[in-house]
Amino acid sequence: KHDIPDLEELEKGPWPSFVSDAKQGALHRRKLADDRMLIDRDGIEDMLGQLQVSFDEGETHWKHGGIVGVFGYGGGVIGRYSDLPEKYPSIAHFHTIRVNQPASKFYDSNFLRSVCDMWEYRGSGMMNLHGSTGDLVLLGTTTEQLEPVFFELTHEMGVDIGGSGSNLRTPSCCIGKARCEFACFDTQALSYELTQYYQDELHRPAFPYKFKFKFDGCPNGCVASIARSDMSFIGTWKDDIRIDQDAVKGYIAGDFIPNAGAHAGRDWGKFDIQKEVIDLCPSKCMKYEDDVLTIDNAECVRCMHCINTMPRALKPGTDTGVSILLGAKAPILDGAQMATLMIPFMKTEAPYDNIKEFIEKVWEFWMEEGRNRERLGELMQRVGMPKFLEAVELPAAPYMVKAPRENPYVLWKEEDVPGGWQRDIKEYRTRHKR
Amino acid sequence: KHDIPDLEELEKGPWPSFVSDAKQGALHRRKLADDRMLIDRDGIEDMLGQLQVSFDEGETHWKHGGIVGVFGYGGGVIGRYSDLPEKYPSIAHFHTIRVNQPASKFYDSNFLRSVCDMWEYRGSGMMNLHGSTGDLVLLGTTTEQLEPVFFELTHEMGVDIGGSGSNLRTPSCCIGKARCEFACFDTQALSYELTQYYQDELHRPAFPYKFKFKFDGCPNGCVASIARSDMSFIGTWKDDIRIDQDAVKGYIAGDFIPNAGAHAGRDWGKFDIQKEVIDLCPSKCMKYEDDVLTIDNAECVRCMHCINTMPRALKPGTDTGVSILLGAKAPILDGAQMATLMIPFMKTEAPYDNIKEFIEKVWEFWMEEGRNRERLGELMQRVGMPKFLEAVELPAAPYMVKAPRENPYVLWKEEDVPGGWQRDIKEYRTRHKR
Amino acid sequence: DPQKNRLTDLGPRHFWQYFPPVIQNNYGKWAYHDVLEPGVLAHVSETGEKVFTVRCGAARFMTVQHVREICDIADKYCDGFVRFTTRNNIEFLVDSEAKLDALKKDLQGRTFAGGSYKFPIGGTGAGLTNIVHTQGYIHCHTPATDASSMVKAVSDALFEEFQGMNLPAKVRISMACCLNMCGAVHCSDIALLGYHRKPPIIDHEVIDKVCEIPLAIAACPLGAISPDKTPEGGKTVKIKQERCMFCGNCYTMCQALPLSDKEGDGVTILAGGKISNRISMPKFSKVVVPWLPNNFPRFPEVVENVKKIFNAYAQDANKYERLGDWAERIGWEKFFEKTGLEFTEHLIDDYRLAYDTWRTSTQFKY
Amino acid sequence: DPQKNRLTDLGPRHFWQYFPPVIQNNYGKWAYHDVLEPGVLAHVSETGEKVFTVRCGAARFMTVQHVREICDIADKYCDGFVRFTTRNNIEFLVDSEAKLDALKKDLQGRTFAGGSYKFPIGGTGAGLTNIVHTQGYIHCHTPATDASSMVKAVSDALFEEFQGMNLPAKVRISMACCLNMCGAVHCSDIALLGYHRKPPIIDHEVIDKVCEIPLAIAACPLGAISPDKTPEGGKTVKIKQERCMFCGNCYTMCQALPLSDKEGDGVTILAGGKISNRISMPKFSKVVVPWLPNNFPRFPEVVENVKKIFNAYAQDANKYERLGDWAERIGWEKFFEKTGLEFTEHLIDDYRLAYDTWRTSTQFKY
Ligand code: SRM
Ligand code: SRM
Ligand code: SRM
Ligand code: SRM
Ligand code: SF4
Ligand code: SF4
Ligand code: SF4
Ligand code: SF4
Ligand code: SF4
Ligand code: SF4
Ligand code: SF4
Ligand code: SF4
Repeated sequence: KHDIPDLEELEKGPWPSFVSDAKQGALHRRKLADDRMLIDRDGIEDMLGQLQVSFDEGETHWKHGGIVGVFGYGGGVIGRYSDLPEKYPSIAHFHTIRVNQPASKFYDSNFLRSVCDMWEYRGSGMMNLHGSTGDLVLLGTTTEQLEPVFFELTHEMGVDIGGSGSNLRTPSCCIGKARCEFACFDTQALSYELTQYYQDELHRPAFPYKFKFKFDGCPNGCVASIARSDMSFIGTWKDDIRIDQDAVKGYIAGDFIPNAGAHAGRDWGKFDIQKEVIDLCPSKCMKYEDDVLTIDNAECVRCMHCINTMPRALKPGTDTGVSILLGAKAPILDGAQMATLMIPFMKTEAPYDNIKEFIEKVWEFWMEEGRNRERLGELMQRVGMPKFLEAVELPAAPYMVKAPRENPYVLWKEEDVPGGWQRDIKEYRTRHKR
Repeated sequence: KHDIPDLEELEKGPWPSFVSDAKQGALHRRKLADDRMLIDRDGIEDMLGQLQVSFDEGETHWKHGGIVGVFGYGGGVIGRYSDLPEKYPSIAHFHTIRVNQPASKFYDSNFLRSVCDMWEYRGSGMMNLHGSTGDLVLLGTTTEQLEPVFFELTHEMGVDIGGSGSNLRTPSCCIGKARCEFACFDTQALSYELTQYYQDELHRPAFPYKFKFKFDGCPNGCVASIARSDMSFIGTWKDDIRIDQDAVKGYIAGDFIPNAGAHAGRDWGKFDIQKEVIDLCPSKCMKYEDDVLTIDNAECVRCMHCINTMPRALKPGTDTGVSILLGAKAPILDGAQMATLMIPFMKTEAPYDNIKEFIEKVWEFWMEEGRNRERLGELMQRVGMPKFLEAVELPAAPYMVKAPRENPYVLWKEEDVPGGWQRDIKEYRTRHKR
Repeated sequence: DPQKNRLTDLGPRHFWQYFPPVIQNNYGKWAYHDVLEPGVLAHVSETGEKVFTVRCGAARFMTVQHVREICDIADKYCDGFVRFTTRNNIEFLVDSEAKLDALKKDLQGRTFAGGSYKFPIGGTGAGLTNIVHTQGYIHCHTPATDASSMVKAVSDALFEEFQGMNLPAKVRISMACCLNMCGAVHCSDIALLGYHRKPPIIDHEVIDKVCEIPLAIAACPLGAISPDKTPEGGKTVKIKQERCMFCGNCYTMCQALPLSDKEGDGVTILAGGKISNRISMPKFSKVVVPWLPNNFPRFPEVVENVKKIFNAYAQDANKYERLGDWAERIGWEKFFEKTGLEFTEHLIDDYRLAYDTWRTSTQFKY
Repeated sequence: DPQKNRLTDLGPRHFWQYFPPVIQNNYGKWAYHDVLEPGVLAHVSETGEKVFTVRCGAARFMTVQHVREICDIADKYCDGFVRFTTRNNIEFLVDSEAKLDALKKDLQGRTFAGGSYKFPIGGTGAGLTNIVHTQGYIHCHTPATDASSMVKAVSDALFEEFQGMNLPAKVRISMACCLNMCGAVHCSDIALLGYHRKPPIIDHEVIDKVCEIPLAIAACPLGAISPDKTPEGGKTVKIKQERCMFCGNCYTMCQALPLSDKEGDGVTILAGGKISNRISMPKFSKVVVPWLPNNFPRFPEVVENVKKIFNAYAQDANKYERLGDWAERIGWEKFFEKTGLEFTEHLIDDYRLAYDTWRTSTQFKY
């Protein structure tokens, strides 16, 4: 419909072209019977057209979001309107709906097809698999279609929409035990349980700002929870790394390729356990002597390097659980934060009462003390870690910090100091003449 | 004169007891002829007495300093009055005088004796060798004695008083070339020259706050300039570390003790060049192969470790000069700062015009922009390094930082951006409907 | 009536139903894995069972047509199951090598009309994987650049790296179109970030109607915004432009303060971040290229600079060494030397925690 | 008349006149040195000449009597020359081994009436050297503890270490009696720091007369001070006590705001700092003991805690490893375990750059 030279340029090259896909979608919609669509036929074409104009002008053409949604929910829909509605009428309304993905994003084709059918009928036919938070994102529909889409999602597909706004966001987890030998807890199970248990927090904003949970099965961090969740759950263990000495010898002999063959593209030379594992161990707690690999587990910081490098020989311990870290967020306002280690180890057994109790303590403090649009991490910075620990009833411990404070500006409290703070200048002057 | 049980306790133990010394001084003064002293005989006794009271009460008994000094100077004297003058009348006035020490604190007995004689006559007979900044500190005299002391210092001893207040403080340097093989420049010569050249800045406050120069002959930092000088000069070199391969072999053979025998008290085993030198090199740029030690000097960060460990075999290069670092200070107000590397290398040749030019650029900016009581380092933090660099006309370079910024909050200037910042909302709205 | 029999708070579908049988049977029992070739993983269970995974690149923007094609493939080879990774790749899982070969061949053959692959296999091991990104001009109101197009351009340029495992370690490239950083790209080996460089324009006429002015004022981290009056006496704000750092937070709070501008907007490149705790602790990416123009659709300057970083790293780093660990080992002086990037004052921190980045040592490399 | 013929701006005496001949002759020509035994150095010049240095501990507080004794020794053995180190030790230099032996013997024999050594030899190499310190109750108006007495107590307790070189590397202990930190102790292996814990008392009666109130208000880094009126209507200030961090900066500016208090004042111990650029970059000391009482004159709690740190380090560190490098290698968790010090919330930073100290990783030791 529109002239899109720059976009067509993007059809070239080997990487899957979203433009080609869009064009195939547009073509399909052109051919589609009228009764198979409830919104404009040429939404994709208008989207492409507006995109080309954005390239030409170097500026977006979406208006500042409007507040739309489904009844009784405070999130899950992002309102969006074009600022060139006359030129691109089919995308004048172009709201997105965030569908709560199944944990670690396994699907069957039935489900996906029913989403496709519904979305072809009631939406633009465009989507994101997936959004950055993890939702299955349906891109572009009109305000009238929001309720019907929600109805079909819940009634026919049995799935709810996800988070947006000042509430719990859609939790997300790594593939974990489903297909990974490193997983230290059931990431899917915990993610699912907390998502269900906190449905109210997810849909009905009562928080100062957004709040994100993410679940990584081990310190490799495949769902990047440490960088982008207010509360990051990362699998870990307490006991010793399990060692299969024969397999260690297997690696040394060259029977197994190190790091499961992840470096197969280049000749890095023969595997050298000293150089490739022992010397790279951050706590230098490994030794290979007399054909035996030993680990001083008290010194190990569970970085995963040795395990990643020799997955057939080494495995995390069996006394497993999670570390809980708090406060990651993107740069707005005061700069990005990574999550900070608050609980070194917690058991993960359904129904996870220990975890829920901690979550609620944190929320309670945040809801009480947090300012409008203040993320948990920012609140922690504002009140200071010592005060925060007191509020969530955690004992201070050295693993919470990289190092103790360098400045001596300790904020002693009045009750810490014998005699308190109320002093009498007269009494002081009896001892000290002016 | 006074009962000082706690102080007498401090006469015990092997470490030189200042109490014993004070008592010997007190005894001497008791015996001294009246015409040998112009201030009270029992000043030392009163000082000890007041100190005992301070112990008893857990509080100092010196009043907040008063403004006293010598005519025409804004510093060099710290006023001090007891807050128990009735009880300890001899120390009712107890001002200190900071005498500018000779560079790296070599003396002859003539000079020291004349100081002693003068100070016995006109002062308490107590002093500090030396104060933290480096001055020879004369502890305790009356206001009337200040001018006569100054007269004798200048006329008879040929020495001036040092700094205090918002001015240049007494510069100070390491022993350097006088007795150290590592010195990369003449620390005494530069210290002396700048002290003389900036006498006006030292004596007549025109600065926002104090300013300190210190001179370390090499990165070992024996005068701790990096921690405590607004402008820290540290010797360094540009060319290659000089290697005497025979001496290297001597160390390996055990002919020479590593680190000049600094670890002689304990058996650390045979010297292992790999473990003790090469592996500890922070940039891992050394190799010992085929009986030859090689250094990849382009990678060397001149940390001094290898040179310290094998002083007979390794020496700094011969193209020497100074690195200049700025902004160290104690914690008040916003926390302590170490000095930051600003000039990686500058030649040090008398009359040091290059250095003076840089100093004056820095002072100019500080005097213009610095707030009252704002140290240079604090000013640098407040305006930000990029602005500061512009002001002192230094090009930005990666060696000024440990790493580039993590936040993307670059403060672009209007002239950096094509089209400038003045835009028209009407024009914008022609492209973007509200 | 969509409000009838309203169902709410269902949450997501339960995951178990979407696990193929081989996953259900071996849940929590995996013993080890092998990367058979780029894009192909074999996981072996304690039970002896194996699952083979083929990972395919994808534009996460998809039409229903494309998703249906994915479903077809899943039906044909994978009993109808398919999954998506945390970086928007598609994973097809099969339980035998025979199925694997057929599947691979099929995937390799599928291309879009324009010629690009529909399902390029790769993204595993010590290679480059899918570039995660955000909405850009396709759906958002605050972008300073476009996302999908830049990602396509960079992915094309580094396509071989997606299909290879020739690097010292994983390289994660991420892209976000404004400082809100919806991808949380701040811990990526290479991060591409849309950035404004002009302070907001103030829409004085409507600001008092469409915004809560106190919220807009409070939104500015640098206190650059203050209340003002229009000549007509209406409420508005003024902005100390020289204090603005173009973060856009005021625009998020108030639509009458748009920032975007053709000449002002562009791209910042950050490098050296990581997420994993492997060997070194997670770290933030650092700004290494302060600004590049939005040269649509292929962003040649961005591509060129990414390649410079990428190539210097690939050549110089040690095995297992992530980009940031490499930069720290050689020193940032050498990073700029080896990548050929220019160091400018813009790369020196002057924000809140800036002091901690200053070099308080004489240790440096000429 | 002291004002007559006024001489000003003389600066210090020139250093050259105080160099003994062997130093003048070999200035800049030193080739290498050896630590012959604790406290004794031999420097060898390219010219073949040697200088022997005997380093002696000293209380930097000295009476003229003691200084005269130093002069006597200098005259007897050293042609009248003597020097002082940057850490207040005394150095006697001689140019032959014969003189060296006589000098050493003489020095070792001299004691004060109370029994302590006048000139203990030591302070070199991998040992403990003189504890630099500040005025304390002897001369200053702001101390939160005394300096000379604490230094004497700690030096007595660690005297063997001063006379030995049994440590992995140098250990520098420094002492400052208030946060002004006149010793710049913030980069010491072990730092002892006087610290107040009660907010200032306000001397309402005189404050307006003796202070410039706006300067006092501006002095507070935390903005805890604000203007107020006395019941009589006079100008004064009020202090938000719970915001005060006891830095004393207001007292420096205004004498009507004293902080010192017997129960409030005490000692903080910091550890792990360093100055030299050797191996690792210079670093700040960290607070490891938040507060100990001022138990005059021997500060047993301070001595005990210093010993704990000292001994754990001496036993556990590698050769050449400074205290802070050791703590970082073993991890601060282990530092507290091995020293037996207690970790409390007071040790967690909550000041300006606090975030940079938080542990953003799962790497830790149980
Ligand atoms: C759709 C999505 C981007 C995408 O293309 O995938 C998205 C889109 C928006 N984000 Fe986001 N965020 C999305 C994931 C994220 C993430 C990543 C994550 O959750 O893992 C982050 C970084 C992590 C974090 O939470 O800090 C993120 C950090 C932000 C921020 C900055 C928040 C902060 O505290 O720094 C904003 C600004 C705001 O909240 O006002 C924001 C705001 C927005 C808004 C609502 C724009 C705005 O200014 O109000 C965007 C709507 C775009 C649109 O029209 O669709 N978005 N946003 C992602 C959600 C999809 C999904 O549900 O799966
Ligand atoms: C005498 C001396 C301590 C000593 O016992 O040796 C000393 C004594 C005082 N210092 Fe200092 N400072 C002394 C070296 C230092 C040093 C060390 C140095 O120069 O290497 C520092 C740390 C480095 C620095 O400059 O930051 C130092 C940092 C301070 C500060 C904090 C400055 C800051 O910016 O953080 C103050 C407070 C002030 O300036 O108001 C201060 C203030 C003071 C005052 C004037 C007290 C006051 O609050 O006004 C002290 C007078 C004590 C007295 O009655 O004698 N003194 N002061 C040192 C000077 C002797 C000399 O000239 O040789
Ligand atoms: C499928 C996926 C999880 C999921 O739930 O979807 C996954 C799967 C695996 N990851 Fe991962 N990782 C996945 C995202 C991540 C991420 C997150 C990200 O990039 O956004 C990280 C953190 C990256 C970072 O540090 O910046 C991540 C850091 C790792 C590491 C640590 C690598 C390192 O050198 O630091 C390992 C260990 C290894 O590679 O040996 C690992 C190892 C693995 C293993 C080998 C685990 C296993 O035994 O099965 C899996 C196959 C690896 C492969 O691709 O060669 N996975 N992995 C994700 C695939 C993304 C993709 O499509 O490319
Ligand atoms: C005499 C003195 C300089 C002066 O101008 O007075 C001096 C003299 C020497 N220092 Fe130093 N240093 C002196 C204070 C310092 C300081 C400053 C301080 O402690 O306040 C430092 C920085 C300490 C720090 O990092 O915290 C210092 C860090 C070094 C180092 C680096 C040690 C390290 O392991 O980090 C060396 C190299 C070495 O020891 O091999 C060194 C080496 C030396 C050598 C070997 C240089 C030489 O070739 O002559 C000298 C004899 C060393 C010895 O004592 O065994 N000097 N040296 C100072 C003696 C102080 C004292 O009385 O104890
Ligand atoms: S985070 Fe750990 S458990 Fe989860 S997929 Fe990655 S490697 Fe496996
Ligand atoms: S997990 Fe990491 S820290 Fe622990 S032994 Fe292995 S490599 Fe070392
Ligand atoms: S700083 Fe360097 S040159 Fe100066 S005395 Fe110390 S080791 Fe020698
Ligand atoms: S001076 Fe330091 S960095 Fe340079 S070679 Fe020697 S040990 Fe290595
Ligand atoms: S990064 Fe910014 S522009 Fe991009 S989707 Fe997120 S909020 Fe919108
Ligand atoms: S863009 Fe950011 S810094 Fe600029 S005025 Fe708006 S909120 Fe303030
Ligand atoms: S540290 Fe404080 S109390 Fe001690 S001398 Fe310096 S200013 Fe005075
Ligand atoms: S002691 Fe420091 S923090 Fe407390 S009121 Fe005074 S200046 Fe403020």
